[in-house]
Parts: sequence; structure tokens; C-alpha cells
Amino acid sequence: MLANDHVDLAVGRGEIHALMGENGAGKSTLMSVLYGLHRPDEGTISLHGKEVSFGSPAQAIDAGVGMVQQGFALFGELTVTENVVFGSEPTRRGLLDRKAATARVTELIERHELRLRPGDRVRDLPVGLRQRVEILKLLYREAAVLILDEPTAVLTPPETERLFGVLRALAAEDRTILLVSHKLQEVLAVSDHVTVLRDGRVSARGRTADQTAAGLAAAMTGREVDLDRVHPAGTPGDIFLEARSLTVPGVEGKPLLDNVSLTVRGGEIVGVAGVAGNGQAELSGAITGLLKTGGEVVLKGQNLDGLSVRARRDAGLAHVPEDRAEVGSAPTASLRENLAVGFHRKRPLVRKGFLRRKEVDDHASAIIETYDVRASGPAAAMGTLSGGNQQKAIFGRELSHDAPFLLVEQPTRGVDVGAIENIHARLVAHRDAGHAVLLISAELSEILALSDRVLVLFEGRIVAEFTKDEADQHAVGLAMAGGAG
Amino acid sequence: MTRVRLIAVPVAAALVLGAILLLATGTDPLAAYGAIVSGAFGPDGLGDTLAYAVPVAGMATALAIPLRAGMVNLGGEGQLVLGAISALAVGLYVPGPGPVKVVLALLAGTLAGAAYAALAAVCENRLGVPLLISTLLLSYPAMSLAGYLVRFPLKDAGSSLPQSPQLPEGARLPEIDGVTTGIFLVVAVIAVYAVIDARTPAGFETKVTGWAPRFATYAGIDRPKLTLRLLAASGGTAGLVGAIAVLGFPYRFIDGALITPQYTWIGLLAALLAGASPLGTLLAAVFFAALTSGGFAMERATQVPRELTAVLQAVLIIFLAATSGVFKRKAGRA
Amino acid sequence: KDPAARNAAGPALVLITPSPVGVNDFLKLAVQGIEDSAKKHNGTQKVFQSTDPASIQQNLSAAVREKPAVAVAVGFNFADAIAAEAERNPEQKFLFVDSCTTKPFPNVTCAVFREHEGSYLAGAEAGLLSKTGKVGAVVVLDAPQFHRYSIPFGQGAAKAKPGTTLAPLFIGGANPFNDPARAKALAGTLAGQGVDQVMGAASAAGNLGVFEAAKQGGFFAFGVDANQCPASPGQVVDNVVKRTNVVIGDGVDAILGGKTGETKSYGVKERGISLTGLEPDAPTSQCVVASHPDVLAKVGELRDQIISGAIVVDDPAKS
Amino acid sequence: MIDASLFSSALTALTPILFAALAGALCQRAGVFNISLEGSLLVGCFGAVAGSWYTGSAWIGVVVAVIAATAYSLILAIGSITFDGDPIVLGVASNLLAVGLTSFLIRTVFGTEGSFSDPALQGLGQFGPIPGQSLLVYLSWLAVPALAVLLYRHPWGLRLRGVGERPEAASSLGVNVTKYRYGVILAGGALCGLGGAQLALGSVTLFAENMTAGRGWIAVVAVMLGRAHPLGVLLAALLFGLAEAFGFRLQGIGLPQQATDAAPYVVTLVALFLSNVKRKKGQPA
Ligand SMILES: Nc1ncnc2c1ncn2[C@@H]1O[C@H](COP(=O)(O)OP(=O)(O)OP(=O)(O)O)[C@@H](O)[C@H]1O
Ligand SMILES: Nc1ncnc2c1ncn2[C@@H]1O[C@H](COP(=O)(O)OP(=O)(O)OP(=O)(O)O)[C@@H](O)[C@H]1O
Ligand SMILES: [Mg+2]
Ligand SMILES: [Mg+2]
Repeated sequence: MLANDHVDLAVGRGEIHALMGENGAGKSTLMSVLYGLHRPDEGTISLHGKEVSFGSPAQAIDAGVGMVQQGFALFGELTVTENVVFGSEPTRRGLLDRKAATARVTELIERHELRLRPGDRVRDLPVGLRQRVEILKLLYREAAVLILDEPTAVLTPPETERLFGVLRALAAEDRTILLVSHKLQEVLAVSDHVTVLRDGRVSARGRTADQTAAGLAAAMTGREVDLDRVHPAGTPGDIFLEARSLTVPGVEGKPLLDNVSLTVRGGEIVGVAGVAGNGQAELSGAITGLLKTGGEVVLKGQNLDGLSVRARRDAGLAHVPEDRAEVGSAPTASLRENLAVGFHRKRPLVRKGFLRRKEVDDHASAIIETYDVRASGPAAAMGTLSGGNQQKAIFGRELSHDAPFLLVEQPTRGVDVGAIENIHARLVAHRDAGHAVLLISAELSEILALSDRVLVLFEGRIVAEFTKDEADQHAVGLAMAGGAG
Repeated sequence: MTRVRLIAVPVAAALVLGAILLLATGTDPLAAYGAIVSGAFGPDGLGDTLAYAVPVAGMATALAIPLRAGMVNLGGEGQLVLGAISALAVGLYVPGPGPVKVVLALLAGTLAGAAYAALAAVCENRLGVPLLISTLLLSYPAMSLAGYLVRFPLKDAGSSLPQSPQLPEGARLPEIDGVTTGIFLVVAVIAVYAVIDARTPAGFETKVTGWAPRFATYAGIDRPKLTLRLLAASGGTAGLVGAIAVLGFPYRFIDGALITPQYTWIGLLAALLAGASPLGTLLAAVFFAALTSGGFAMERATQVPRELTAVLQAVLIIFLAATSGVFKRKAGRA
Repeated sequence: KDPAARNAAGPALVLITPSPVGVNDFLKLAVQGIEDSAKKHNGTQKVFQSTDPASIQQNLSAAVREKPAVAVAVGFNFADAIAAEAERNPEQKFLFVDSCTTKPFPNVTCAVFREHEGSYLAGAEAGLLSKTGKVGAVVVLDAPQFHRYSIPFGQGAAKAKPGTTLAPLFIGGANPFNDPARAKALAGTLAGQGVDQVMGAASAAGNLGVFEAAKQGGFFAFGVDANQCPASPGQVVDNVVKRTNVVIGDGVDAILGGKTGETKSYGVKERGISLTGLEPDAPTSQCVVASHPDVLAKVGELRDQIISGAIVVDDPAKS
Repeated sequence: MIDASLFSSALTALTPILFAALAGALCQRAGVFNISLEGSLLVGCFGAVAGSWYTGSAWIGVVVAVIAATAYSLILAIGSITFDGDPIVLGVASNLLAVGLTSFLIRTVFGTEGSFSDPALQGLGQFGPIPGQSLLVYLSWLAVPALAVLLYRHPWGLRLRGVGERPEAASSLGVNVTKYRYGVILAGGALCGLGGAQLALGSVTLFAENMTAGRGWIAVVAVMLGRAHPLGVLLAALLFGLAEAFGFRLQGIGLPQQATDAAPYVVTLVALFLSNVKRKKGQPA
């Protein structure tokens, strides 16, 4: 398979250049080539007019090229300073010069107003701050070319705004910035130029000022995409899920989840908005049983207290987790096996205690077909699918349970506009079939587009609740930042 | 096609390396290899190979069971020995007709091994000691305990050795041509393992856990419970192998007799090499058994040091492990 | 393949050892014995070395398949395997050295040792030489067979100098027969308790560890099986010698002469067990005891009393 | 019960384990699970004896031990890094290979079996104020702070820990993961070589088949118990050494040998429980 097929890309000095494209279009691959992580089979890279060839990131770094990879390249066990200087540490008499390192990092933090503490362990930082550590790493290396692969995928609107502020300032210092993003509005807002890839080729390029959202979306997918679609409200019925006083103690007295109660009705999508790290993981753990918590959860009249994950699933819970690669699937196993999980103790896959091969196969094929999972077949290893297709497969598996209650976390993180449309439509259809859906998302636009009711989670508490009509970008965004309730 | 290359290349490489070693010591490699093959599979040697293959394949299967879920049981020796000594105690002291004794002894061995391995699982589940370490550490006290029992309460009064009395005539597993009938039990265990692995929800959950532990937890597979069950199954199989060993010739427990031949370690290697797949594990185990018994035959016939086969075996494993990595990587990219 | 094998007209002999011969003095003497016998009868000999119970059995049946005039097995580990093979092959003659089958067989001749007599004499030397009145023993395993080297050692010491006490320690651990470092640590532990004469029954490799500890700790040690004094001259007092070669020669002669099925016990009287210091080549043995004629004289008397039956040394392995 | 010789013998017993455990800790930090310590130690023992025997110098023996064990650890390095093989398979196999290979070599090189020794074989001799200890014993203690400084005060240590935590991230920062992993495995081999040399030329002066007798496995446990920190590993090894030396004493007062055999393992297991319980209390679920 060709990830990149004769892609030409020219980026000027002091410019923010956006790169867009569907999942698996080859954006990350292209960036990796620029950063020396992969070698191109053909073609050349020129920097400041001179042809260069990076055999390794070390050479790219030396040439002033830095990259923030999709998903972070940080060490949780190390401090901010250690993460920043990693690989080009200041030394004194052969040993690490901690003082000099801290001084330099502090200075950079102050100059770029990044508001980080050099001594903090990265493990303890929220996602937004981690992103800044990544930027700090590039600044420390005095990168003239900054490559950022989907840096905003995990950020909230205010965080994104701050990041863009930093990026604009850097561009003003004559640095070159290459930005990969799936988010049309962001690209339109921040970039000077844009290039769109489709199937490993360039399908559109030009000054951002000349582009429209619809035009870019069409260039990415090859078809018209309805971008501003807000799905009509559902018709909520009985309460399917009720959570009462869920509490998860924290490390230093401050609970990670603090007395959270909520209900979800059949035929209703309840959106939980909030900046990542405000208790979303704990809320999901409390409901699914992956985490031991205080409080209780009642599902269709059945108290789930003390029940195992499996028993909760049997009681009518389906779950699309946040981390599709490690939690939601087994990347080395085949699609067939991945899709059988959860069905492997039930009819028709099992009869008289034995798994039946044909039924397992049919089950996989049915999901692949229904949910339009693009793969070479049920035998393909899950890990070889593109992110969007993995997500569709996981959705297919969980929706097929036809469970009364569905918990969905970050359903479209890192997924392209085409796949987002598909996934959103599925969720609404699922709701309209009478199921209850709890949607946890850091993507405000997603919350607003899908939710019949919006709850805002801030520092472990529900600080605000909006009906579909009340919920708008401004009000919810304010509550997410702790400005309401 | 790749499957064949996967095995053939390392085997050829190991054989060539062995040939070089043989030439260096001034021996005709063909004669030495011939002696190994005829010693392992010839009319005289096949019995020896099978006799060796029973404990090795048994232990390999025992260790493969948890390995399928990515759990390494390093305590096979302790479980094996406890199974053996428990079976012996039952065989010696429980009254009743012979066949009943045999069945009870086999059960006792299985239970003892299962319980002891389950203890290691509890150490991981409740006390946070990783399985790898808890199984390893628990193994030594078990061997010491068996050593103590066979020297004091269970010792052979007439003998000066650390060994138990022989089991009474009726309470023994008969032999066919020098091979214990326990071989049928081992084959049955392997068959059951193969069926569970390939065709049942329990086997499927085991494999899912092996592929991606967090995925398994998310999907509702209870890891602590699975650990306990798999370890019990593993230790039980190891204990059964121990029981089969004492119920066979010389019909007694001799301190160290189950440890020095390295059944456990060779079994573990077989399981690791085959990725714990039931049939692959069996094949690898039989192959190693053949190499070992062939090695002794070679030494008797040609005076080439039998350690050569140990070297060959290890070199082969190293080549296999290394190349499987290469193939794994290639497959991942394709 | 072996030219000697084809030309020799005499009987074929096979020796099966329970473990690799290597530096094991007991087994080296056994090999010497079988070689001498083969030469004497103008026959052939082969040695099959085993490593573990499984290979013992395999080697023994392989030996039987060769149909030798005598299959010689040394080491207590053979008891069950010989019983089984002897029953299956009534025509095959076996010489079983160092132990015997529980049930007698007409085709199995046994030769056993009374090592305890030698330990007793060595203990007497230790008692006489000890300045602290404490003697010790480092022994591979806590098992009756090996108690023959510790308990009589203490008894002999107490006999020679009343009040002398014995402190035995056992190696054990993961590899008792090949853990010299542990043997050394144990010997050092004994020295720390004031022991100044240590019997080393710690296996071939283990004894070297004991001797080394003796050298560093400035105490004295005793060896077993053969003359181990040259391994650590000045530190090794004497050795309990097991003359396996002589015993094998006797046994093969007897079997070839048509006498089978007996059990013969070799002790001090039969000169199957002795001390290096009491042998004619003592002056060149490099043993410490050679420079203590007074001690040797007293021990010589004790030996004579054992031979005459005036002293009977208890066998700890027959409790 | 407790006297100077207890500590002295504990010290001697502990040194090979300490060297091997430090090797294991170093590898663990870089994300390499090394269970081939037992085999590397054994190869070190053989190399030390062969080197000392053929040159007449114990110190050349030490050098040969280091070279031999380092070279031997290439099996794990090449197998697991270059060829991406399973480190557990490779570790178990190379432990078995070490036993077979040294037994084979003892037959072909020294023409004997089981063990090799000779009064002319040079040992390391005593050194320093503590009786009965060789220079390597002191070296093993020095290695503890040296490794701690390397790991926590040197750029290599920072990178090494990064490589251990997230290799792909380290790699994207221009750190050559392969090089670091080779580095720790080979350095681990060298440490095991020193441990083997101490066992074969310091504790005693001879080579015996499989003379490491499980010490490499103890080292694996010590790495675990010491949480791969040099100081923790030292404490873990010390605990084991003391438990063993104390066991010898207990045998002296009449406890059966089997009970004292099991003691160090039980003590270690209990120590593991306790350290886990303490950790769990420190951070609520
Ligand atoms: N290691 C790999 N093995 C196999 N295929 C790969 C590998 N890496 C990338 N690919 C394939 O190359 C193509 C381009 O992948 P790439 O990650 O560059 O896409 P992308 O545009 O960044 O997508 P996304 O928006 O999901 O991040 C995809 O089809 C992907 O499946
Ligand atoms: N891979 C395996 N190999 C051998 N035995 C296994 C394997 N996996 C599971 N087992 C054993 O098979 C038995 C049946 O397990 P299974 O999980 O099907 O029990 P169950 O009663 O259906 O489960 P539950 O109690 O959760 O309903 C268990 O004793 C388990 O130890
Ligand atoms: Mg990408
Ligand atoms: Mg993506």
C-alpha cells in the first residue's frame, strides 16, 4: 500500500501551513518522513533551499526540524524539565546540569507564557499542559520548523485558542509551522496556507483565505459533507440508567469524582462536556465497573452495586472506550476475533458450550458490512486498519449488542469528517431506536450536535446542566472552564 | 510457506553450527547426527524418547496453559514435586484396592499442584507480587518441603537414601515396553487443552487476555479469577505429571529425581517457543525429548560429549526466537 | 570403531556411572578399576556416564543390550533400575558397587562399603589434633547415606579425646552436589563457631570449597574417596579412602569365576576402606597427618581394634 | 549466633548476586527484561577460571570473565533487539545454553568433567580490611552508588530511563534506542562477568558445572524487590544474603536443612508482600 504517492509540499518561512486529509490519507506518514522517522522511497526534502536527507530524528533535530507527534511523546515518570531537555541535556563536569536545565526551561516558559512548573511530573499534568510541554521541547531545541500532528485533537476550545496564540507568535518569529488537523474551523482560523491529501495524493492546495469549510471537506472526502448538521432532538422515555452520588477519592483529599448523580432515559443522548482530566475517566469507570467507587448505579431497575464488568454488560451495558488501540481492541488479533469479544459466551456464537467457527465468521462479516469497515477481510489484523476504521469496527461491535444503555467516550477523536458523519448518524439512529446513550466528549461541537441534554463536568463535579435549546458554545464553554454553577 | 521457513531456517542454522563444533572436536558430524537420530527414533531408542517425552510434554502443557494468557509460571518444579509427593503419600497410606489408590493418588497429585499454583495466583491478585516472581519464589520451599518429607515422615526405612518406600504392587501405573501408561493421561490432557483452547469461550477468553490484557478487562474478563483458574489448571497439570512420575518406575519418590533432568525448564521452553499453542507445544516437547535421549545414545556410540545436544537445543531455540521476531515484524508490516 | 574392541578375545565389561566422572574421585577409581579388570582378563570395557535418574535407566538398559560379561554399576542411585533389569534379564550378570538391591537376585553381585569405619578413624585424628575440642562436617545432604561421614566422625573424635563435640552442616540448596561457594560458606560458618577440624563430604567440587575455607580460616579439613591432600597441601589432614578400583576388580574376578549373587561388605578389615595416612604411601601423600606420627600410631591402634572387632562402629544409615 | 563471620560470609555470598542484580536493574530501567543473568554469571565463572588458568593471573581471569559474559549477553541483545525475539524465551534458552556450553567446554578445553580445579589455579586473594573478601567485593559495593549516579545524575541515565518508559518517544527525540538497549545488556553482561569471577575466583578457586546454583534467579527477584533501583537492589540482595547466612546458623542449632534452605525465599516473599502493602497504603486506589 502506498501511504504517500508523489506528494509535493512547499512551506514558506514564517508561515503556518495546515495539512488535512481523511484518516489514513498519509498525513502522519508524510510528517514522519520530514522528521526522519521514515525514509521516503522516492523524492527529496529541501530545507532553506538546500536538499537534506534525514536518516533519523537526531539529524532532523540538528537541522532545526522539530515535531510534536500524534499522541504525545512524553515520559510520565520524568519531570517537565527532564522531558524538555531529554536528548540534548546541558551538562557540567560530565553530569546532568539540573540547575542550568531548570533555568533555561523556566526562561522559555516565561517568555512564551506557557504557565508550566518545571519540577512537575508529567504523569500528573492534564492533557492541555502536556501539549505545552511538547511545544516547549521544540522551543528548547530552537526548532525553525515545527511539525504538529493533530495537536488539538485532545484540547478544549480555550486550550486550542491558547495554543494557536503561541503558534502565531512563533510564526511571527519567522519560524515555519506545519500543522496537521481534521478540524476545518481551526484550519481556517489559524493557517496561512493549506494542503489537502486524499489517498496519499494532494487533492487541494492554496492560501487559506481562498478556502471554505465545505470546499475543504469535499476535497478531503471527495463528496459533499453536511458540516453544520445539528441532529433533531429525541423523544426521551423511561429512565434506563441512574447514577447516584458517585465518588472516587483522590490523592490529596480532593476527590476525582465528587458526588455525581445523573440519569439517562431511553431515546435520549446525554452529553457530558468537560476538559479532559476533570473526572471523565472516573465517571466511565464507575459506570462500567472498571473502577471501584462509592455511590450506586442502577441500570433498568437493576442495582449494579458490586457487579463485575461482565455482569454489568450482561445487565445491558455497552461501551465504546476512549482508547481504541489498547482498551477497545486487540491490535494483533484478527478483526474476526475482535468482533467476537463480548459475544463469545452467547448464542449463536456458542452452542452446547462450544464456539462455532461459522457463526463467529458470519458475525464478523455482518458487522463489517453493516458498519462499512474497510478491511481486507475478517482475517485482517485489527492494528492494520486505519484509526477511523478501527473506530467503526468497535462501534459496530458495541452497537450490535443492542444493549439498552450505551456509554460512548470520545467517539470521533482523531477521526476524519467523513467518518464523523457516519458515526454521528449511527449514534442518533441508536438513540431513535429507543436506547439510552451517555456521550462523554471533550469536543464541544460534538456535544452540541448530538446531545439532548448537556452536563458539564468540572473538577469531578457536575457544575451545570443544559437542555438542548439552552446549550450553546458560549455557555457550555464557560461552564467547562469552571465559570458557572 | 513462511511457516516452513520459520522452522527450517533455524534448524538448518543450528545443525550447521553443531557440525562446526563437532568438526572442531574432530568428529564426523554425519556420524554423530546419525547416532542422535537412530538413538532417538531407532527401535532401541524410541522407548527412551517416549519415556522422556511424557514428563517434558506434560510440563510443557502445564506451563503453556497460563502462557496462553501471557502469564508465565516459573514455579513448575515446585508444583511437579508437590504433586509427586502427594500422590506418593496417598498411594502409600490410603487403604483400598489398587486401581482406586491409583486414581486417588493421581487426583491428590493434581489437587496439590493446583492448590499450590493457585497460591501463587493469590499472591499476585491479593498481595501484588507479580506472578513471575511469586511462582518462582514459591517453588523453592515446595522442593524443600518434599525433601523434608521424603527424609523424615515418608522415608524408606530400609534405605540410606533420601527416597520413599516403593508403592505397593497394585498402586502403580503399569508400563508398556518401558513407557508408563501415564502417557495416555498426558495425551488426554493435551487433547482437552487443545479443545478448550480452540473451541470454548474459556479458551477464547484466555487468548484475548494474552493478546491485550486491558482489552480483556474492558470486555468483562475477570483477570484475577482467570489467573486463579489458569494457574490452578497449570499447577494441576504439573502435579499430575508428578503423580504419573512416582506411580511409574521406580514407583517411589527420590529427592531431586524430577528436578535434575530439567523437565520443567525444557517444557517451559517448548511452550514459549510454540507460543503456547497446544499442538506446537507438544511437537516442540517431543522434539526436545528426542534430542536429549538421542544425545545419550550418541555419546555411547561415538564418545561425542552429550552436552552437544544441549548446546544444539539452546542454539536452535535462540535462532527460532530470533527469527520468529523477524517474521513477526514482517507480518506486522504487510 | 574401537580397534581394541575387535581384537580383544576376553570378556566385555561395561561400567555405568550415576553422574559424570570428571573430577569425582570415587568414580575415577571406578573407571580405573574397570580398565584394570579389562586388561587383566584381556577383555574390553566401555563407560556410560549418566546425569540424572532418567539417563541412569537409559544407560543401564543400553548396557544390557550390549550383552557384556559383566555390567558394573556404581552408586546407590542404581538400586531400582538394577532390580528391574536383573529381573527382566536373568542371563545378564551385574556387579553393583556401593549399594545393593532390596531383594537379592542370583545374577546381581553387590559390593558395599562401610565408610563409617573410615570416618570414625578420621574423627579420631581430628579429635587428637583439635585444639578447640570442636570438630565439624560439611555434608551434601541431610540424609542417612551421608550421615556416615558426620556422625562416626564425631564419635571417633570423642573416643580419641573425650568431650570433643561435633557440628555438622548440610549444603542443600538448589544444587547441593555442585555448589562449592556454599560449601565454603558453611565451612567458614563452622570455623566461626570455633570448629578447627572439618570433615568434607561435600561432593568433588564442594570439598574444594571446604579446603579453600580451611586455607583462609587457618583450620584443617578431611577429604573423602581418594587422596585429596594435593588439592590443598598443608590444609588437608587425611582422607577416608574408598578403594572402589580394588572392589571392582575383586567383584569382576568373582563373577567371571562363576560366583554370583553374593553381597560383600568392604570395611577397614577388607581394606576397602582406609585412611590415606595409614597406607604405605602416606609419606608422599602431602597429607598433614603424615607429620604427626603419634597421631597415626594411636589411630593405627584403633584400626586394629576395629579389625579385631573390639570396636564396632555404628552405621548411621542403618537406624 | 551473630558474629563477624556471619557478616563476612553473608558478604561473600551476596557479591555475585549483587553484581547480577545490578545488571538486571540496569536492563530493567531501559525496558529490557533480562532473565539470562544466571547464564551470564555461569559463563563469567568459566571465563574467569579459563583466563586465570591459561595466563596464570587471576586479574586477567577477571578480564576474560567480563569479556566472555559480555559476549555471551550478545545473544539476548541481538536476539531481542535486532531480531525482535521474545526476551523471556531468549533468557530461558541462554540459561540452558550456558549450562550445556560450559559443560561442553570443560570437557573439550580442560579434558575433564563436572568441575575443574588445580592448586596452581590463581584466585583473587584477599584485599582490604575485611578478612576473606576480594577486591571485587568492594567493587560491587562501589558499583551501587556509581550506577545510581549514572541513572539519576548523568544524561545517559535520563535517556536510559526514557528508553525504558517509552522507547518510541525517546527515539523521536533523536535517542538511539537500539544503542541504549545494547548498551545496558552488554554492560549487564560485564557486571555478570564480574559476579562470575567473584564466584569462581573470589569465593572459591575452581569451576564446577552449574556452580551458580540459582544465584542469577535470586538476582531477578532482587531486581523486583529492589524496584530496579541500585540502592533497593543492594538492600534486597543483602536481605537474601543475610537470610541465607542466618539459615546456616539455624542449621547449626538443629533446624532441618530443608527448612533453612527455604528460609531465604520465604523471607524474600514476605518482604515483597510487606513492601507492596506499604505502597498500597501510600496511595489509595
Ligand atoms: N506501520 C504501519 N503498518 C502498516 N500500515 C501502515 C503503517 N503506518 C501507516 N500505515 C498505513 O499508511 C496509511 C497512512 O497512515 P497515516 O497514519 O499517515 O494516516 P493519517 O493521514 O495520519 O491518518 P489519521 O488521520 O488517522 O492520523 C494508512 O492507510 C495506514 O494504514
Ligand atoms: N486455556 C485453558 N486451558 C485449560 N483449561 C482452561 C483454559 N481456560 C479455562 N480453563 C478451565 O476451564 C474451566 C471452565 O472455565 P469457564 O470459564 O468456562 O467456567 P464457567 O463456569 O463457564 O465460568 P463462570 O463461572 O464465569 O460462569 C475452568 O476450570 C478453567 O480453569
Ligand atoms: Mg495521523
Ligand atoms: Mg489520526
